[in-house]
Amino acid sequence: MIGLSIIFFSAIIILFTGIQKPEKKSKNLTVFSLLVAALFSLFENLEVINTQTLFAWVPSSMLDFNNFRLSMVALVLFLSAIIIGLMPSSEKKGSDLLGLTLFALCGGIIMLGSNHLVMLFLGIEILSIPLYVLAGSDKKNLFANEAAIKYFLMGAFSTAIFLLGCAFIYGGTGTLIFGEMQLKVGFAAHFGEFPILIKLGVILMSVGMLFKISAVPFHFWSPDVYEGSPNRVTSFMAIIVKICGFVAFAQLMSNFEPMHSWYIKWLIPISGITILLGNIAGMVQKSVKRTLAYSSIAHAGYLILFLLIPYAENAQILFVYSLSYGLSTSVMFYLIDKYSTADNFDFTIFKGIFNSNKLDAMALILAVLSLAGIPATIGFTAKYVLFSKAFEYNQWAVVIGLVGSAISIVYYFKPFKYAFVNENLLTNRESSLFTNILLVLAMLSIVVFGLIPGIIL
Amino acid sequence: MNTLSIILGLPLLGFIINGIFGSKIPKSLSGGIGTISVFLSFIFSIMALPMFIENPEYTIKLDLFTFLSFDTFNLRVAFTLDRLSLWMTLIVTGIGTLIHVYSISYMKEDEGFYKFFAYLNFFIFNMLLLILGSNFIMLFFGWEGVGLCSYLLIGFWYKNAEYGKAARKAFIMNRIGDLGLLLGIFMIIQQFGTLEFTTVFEEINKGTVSVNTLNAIGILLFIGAMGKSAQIPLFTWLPDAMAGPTPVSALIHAATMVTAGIYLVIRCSALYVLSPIANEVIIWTGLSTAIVAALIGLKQNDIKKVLAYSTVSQLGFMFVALGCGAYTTALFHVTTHAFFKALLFLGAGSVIHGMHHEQDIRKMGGLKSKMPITYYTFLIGTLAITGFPFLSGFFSKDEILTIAFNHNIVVYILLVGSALLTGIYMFRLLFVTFFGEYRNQHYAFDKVHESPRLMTLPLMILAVLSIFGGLLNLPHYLQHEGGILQNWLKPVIGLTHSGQHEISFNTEMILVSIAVLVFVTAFILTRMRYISRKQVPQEQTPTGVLGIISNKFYFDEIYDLIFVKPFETMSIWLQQVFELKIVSKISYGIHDILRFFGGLNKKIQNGNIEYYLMFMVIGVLILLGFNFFN
Amino acid sequence: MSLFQNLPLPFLILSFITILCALYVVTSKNPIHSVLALILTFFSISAHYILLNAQFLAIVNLMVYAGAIMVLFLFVLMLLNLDKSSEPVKSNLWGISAAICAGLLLVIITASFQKAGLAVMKSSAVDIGLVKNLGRVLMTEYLVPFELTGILFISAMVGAVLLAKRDNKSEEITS
Amino acid sequence: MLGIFQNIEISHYIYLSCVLFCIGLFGVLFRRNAIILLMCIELMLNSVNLLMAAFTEYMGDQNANGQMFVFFIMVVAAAEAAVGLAILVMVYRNTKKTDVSFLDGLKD
Repeated sequence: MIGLSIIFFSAIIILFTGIQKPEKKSKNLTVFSLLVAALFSLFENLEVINTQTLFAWVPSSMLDFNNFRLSMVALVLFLSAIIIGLMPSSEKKGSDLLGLTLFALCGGIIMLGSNHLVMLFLGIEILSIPLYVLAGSDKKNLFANEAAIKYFLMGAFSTAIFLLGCAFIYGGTGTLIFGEMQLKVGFAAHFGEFPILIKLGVILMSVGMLFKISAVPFHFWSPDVYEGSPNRVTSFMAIIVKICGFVAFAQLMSNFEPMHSWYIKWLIPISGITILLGNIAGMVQKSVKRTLAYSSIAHAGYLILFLLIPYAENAQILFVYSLSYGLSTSVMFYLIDKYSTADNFDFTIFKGIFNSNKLDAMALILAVLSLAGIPATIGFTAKYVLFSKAFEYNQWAVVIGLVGSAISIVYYFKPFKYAFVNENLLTNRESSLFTNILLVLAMLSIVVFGLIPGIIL
Repeated sequence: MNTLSIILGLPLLGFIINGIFGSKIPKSLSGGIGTISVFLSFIFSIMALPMFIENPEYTIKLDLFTFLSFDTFNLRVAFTLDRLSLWMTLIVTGIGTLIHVYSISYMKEDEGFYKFFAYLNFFIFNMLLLILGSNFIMLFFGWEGVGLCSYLLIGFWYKNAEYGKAARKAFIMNRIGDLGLLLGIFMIIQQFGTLEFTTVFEEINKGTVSVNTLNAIGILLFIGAMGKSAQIPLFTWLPDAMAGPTPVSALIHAATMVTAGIYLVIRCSALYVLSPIANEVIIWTGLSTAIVAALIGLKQNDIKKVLAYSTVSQLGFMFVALGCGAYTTALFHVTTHAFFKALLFLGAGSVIHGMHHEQDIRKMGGLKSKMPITYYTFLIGTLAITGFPFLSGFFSKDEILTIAFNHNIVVYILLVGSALLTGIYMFRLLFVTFFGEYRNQHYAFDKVHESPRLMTLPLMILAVLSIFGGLLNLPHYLQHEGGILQNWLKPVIGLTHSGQHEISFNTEMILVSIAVLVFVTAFILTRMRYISRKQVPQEQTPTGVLGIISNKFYFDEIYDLIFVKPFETMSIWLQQVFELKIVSKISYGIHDILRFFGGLNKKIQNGNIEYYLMFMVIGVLILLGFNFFN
Repeated sequence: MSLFQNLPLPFLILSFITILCALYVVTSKNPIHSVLALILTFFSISAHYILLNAQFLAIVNLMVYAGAIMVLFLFVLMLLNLDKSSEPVKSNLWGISAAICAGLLLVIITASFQKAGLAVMKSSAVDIGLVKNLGRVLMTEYLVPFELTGILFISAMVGAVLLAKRDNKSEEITS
Repeated sequence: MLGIFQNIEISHYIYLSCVLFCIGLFGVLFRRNAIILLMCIELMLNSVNLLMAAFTEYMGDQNANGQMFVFFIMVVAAAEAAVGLAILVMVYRNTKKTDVSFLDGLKD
């Protein structure tokens, strides 16, 4: 809650002080406020500071930041700080874009803390609407325009489907509050058959949420939109939207846990197809950004495996997985942004990176290894704990996950083909010290949590 | 702040500082940081000493965090400092400091100076990890880390392909041993469900585990020790490993790394006491190593190789003592050996430095006058190793011989023979190098110089230690309440061999006399040959038995024939037939199938939003239809 | 048809108008006509709200949707000067498949309800939809989302301005 | 309300809403003009609103949760429409077209 307030007020300040001015200065302020907010959320989580009296007016049926949610909030804020900190500030654009990013982040936090369908819906929209704008913020670029309109139309469409689901759930349970909903569903479970309204509602709401995390067959927007949007926005979409979306989805589904055996029957196929399609389609891509888009689709598939595990048991694993995915992906997008040119997103952009910039080369290697889930990186830790836990509930889903991981290595290791070529790479910019510190921080986290998983498990 | 974390952390800190900033700071600073971090570590270990003296059961524990946990099985990153590990820590950090000081001068001209110190510090850190870890997994980490560091340091001058090969050989030989260790650890997990030293040994002491299991575990662990401590058949890497800079040889291959195997066996003494077959295996392996290595040492002409084979042989001695259950004696010999072998290696380094990187003793001679300090310290080292009465080596070796005599007369006779050989090759080395005439045409005698103060100072300190090291554990005919070390280790090693007390004073005196006699014989024999007759080792390779010896018993060639060649043939076959014809066909086939599906996806992902919306609706329909028809 | 038995005529007529207008929205060639038809649809939906005792909602629906949003649509249509010629006609196959998809969705949802049937509870309260009650709920229970809509609006406002504003500098369009 | 309306069952409103929703969905699939697409989405949202209001009435929910939800849907729809139309105007400026199938530069 305090993180949300800090982000909202800093967004307002950045918006009004920096409008139409170059965003260089606002960027530092943004990263700073994100880190402060992350710290405060952490403190709130550890009960160093007590905010209960401050936010007593917020009914817990609306927004309830319990321990797990607070740690997710801190994680999301921290990842946003890395994403924004790593990306260069634009010379031309005003700082209103940063303000919008922070507003979107507010939406993400609301999603994480929501305890009410209205709140969840508002969170989704507050997250999405600024993102529609941000996707098209490069106004004179036709690809950005196309990305914006695709994202907007499909997003609005999925929202409509989600809302129909909400209406059915409201009709079926008579409430919009998560806890009460669970009671009603549990009550219905005693009579054997679940009301058709609830079943339809769950399916339709899932469609809306699966769209947000880009699971097959609602993934079509993501490769196109990821490719067309500016890099910073893509990075934000791939990480924050996916994490917030999935956590909100998991919290939503936890209300229907009595129907667990029913809904995993259709979620497992979705997860399997998502993993396979993401990885296989990723294999044939030429553009790095598109490959990462498919990689993030595959990761959505892995995420859905969390729903196999009862909600009470998967919180910690979900945190580790989000951390792993967020760190590695943000480093990858940073490198793509640094080395790609406006018309070249091929894997060849990494040609000779090892020769010209050792730090970036190390970051590339670590991020790729972590995404592929190679041991001694956090990616391995995350996948290991996820698969081993999910294996207790469904073996075949995990087997598909493993097959998918094996396929993914084909495209994750593509940069290596070029990285060690003895050739000097021309970068379009130098990284600042601050950026490099953030990068090293991310790299250290990838390695340390991979080598010593005991810290976070 | 826990003392233990400081002892462990300082070398790591040194490694990190040198590793990251080493290239940017001056050499003197990076050398200083490397040395001081180890030295402070040494000081802190000494400061811990009084508490250990006061209370025999005193231990310092450091429990950091859980590394991994499965149901009931926890792997903790935890360290314990007890009397045994403190003793080892003192040796490692103490000798380590001296070698660091020496290296500052020795490596002065090298461009990888900071890298060298970073590796050295990392090596010390790993060695401490090995010694201080409170469970097998921490020991294993240290074990592997030490192996890695030795690989890096042996191949330090990696531009020379031969050196690189030596480094690889060391690494591979060690890996073979590690496999045994790992299997042993797995067996321990399977048997005891934990890897904590204390718990495992308590279980063993309860006597619930069968002797066969203990024997199996003991032998597997010993295979690990064989790799690290260079015992037959895994010993050929150590002489080759002399490719590294000389301080590395002194640190790794004399004073610390090779003692890891000894440490492992001492640490597991509770297990070995109860496994007789494993003990026999250890004795005979150690014995054969002691003799074979000593024989090979006779015919080597490279100053460092002679010392290397001497190390292998001395390690054989230690294992004989371990096999007989005399853990204290083995540790005593480890200690004295660390002193005089470090001294000898550093002395050899000093000679090499003075001769401008000449290692062949046939091209030396008469260096006595030019390098007095090196000569005298080297002399002390030689006397110590050959068993000159009342120097450190005399006591420790004599103790081993006594124990062997008590155990089995055959073992004793063979060991005495080996001790005689030790005397011969060591005096040969001394005489050929420092006496006689100078024999190198390419490097003028006048240019030969004594090494700088930073190098001779460690030599002198080590010489003093080599002389008085014996005081650490005087035999009981000189000190009735038992040696210092023996009393020191009593709380750690419950069951110590009490062999010395079973034989009479007279027998013991006879044994001592035999030892002295051996020394005198070796001295006279060698002196007659190399000083009186002024013989110089031959240029051409000898034939017959001597040829076999000077060719190191063809160990390398036999390994080549038995292991390397068949594997090469097999791998060529695998590469050309299995890989190209079968595996790659299959994998390319799978790849092509996957690419085909990827291509199909391209048709769907055609960029047209209408199609996307349609597919989404179809997806919703399928989901709802699933619900409707179920 | 049993579905329509016992149904009051006003409801039937109202529903008929609603569906007809909605169909005209999606089939009309002229966007202006679509907008006008949509406004009519909203009016009829407002009438339904009154039947459902949601009087305040009916008014708000007219004001927000018919009054504000649809005017915005009309405004944009006129700004961009779009007429019927602007949209290429789709192939029949596409239309049929779209109809099949939408029809199937309708069939599946309604069929599920047919299969299950619904327990109906009739409301006895008549003042739920009055502004007094709604205001109380909005200012107590729904205070947080009510305030958070502020974030939504400010970001939508900034975003809309950002995108629709014409830049002074004439830049090249890149693709 | 009037007595004759007592005969209307909740299922009728569900059917009506579903029909409206599907008409909107059909429009989304069928039309290519982005503005019409947006209007169809508004129609879908309105059908949800109607359903929400109907549920509120038939459950006698004193807190009027459904009607509250309708308010927020309206709020969001307004914001969405504003942003969507802004995007459309931007795209139209660059391409002089509002046809969605025309934009297919981004693909595999």
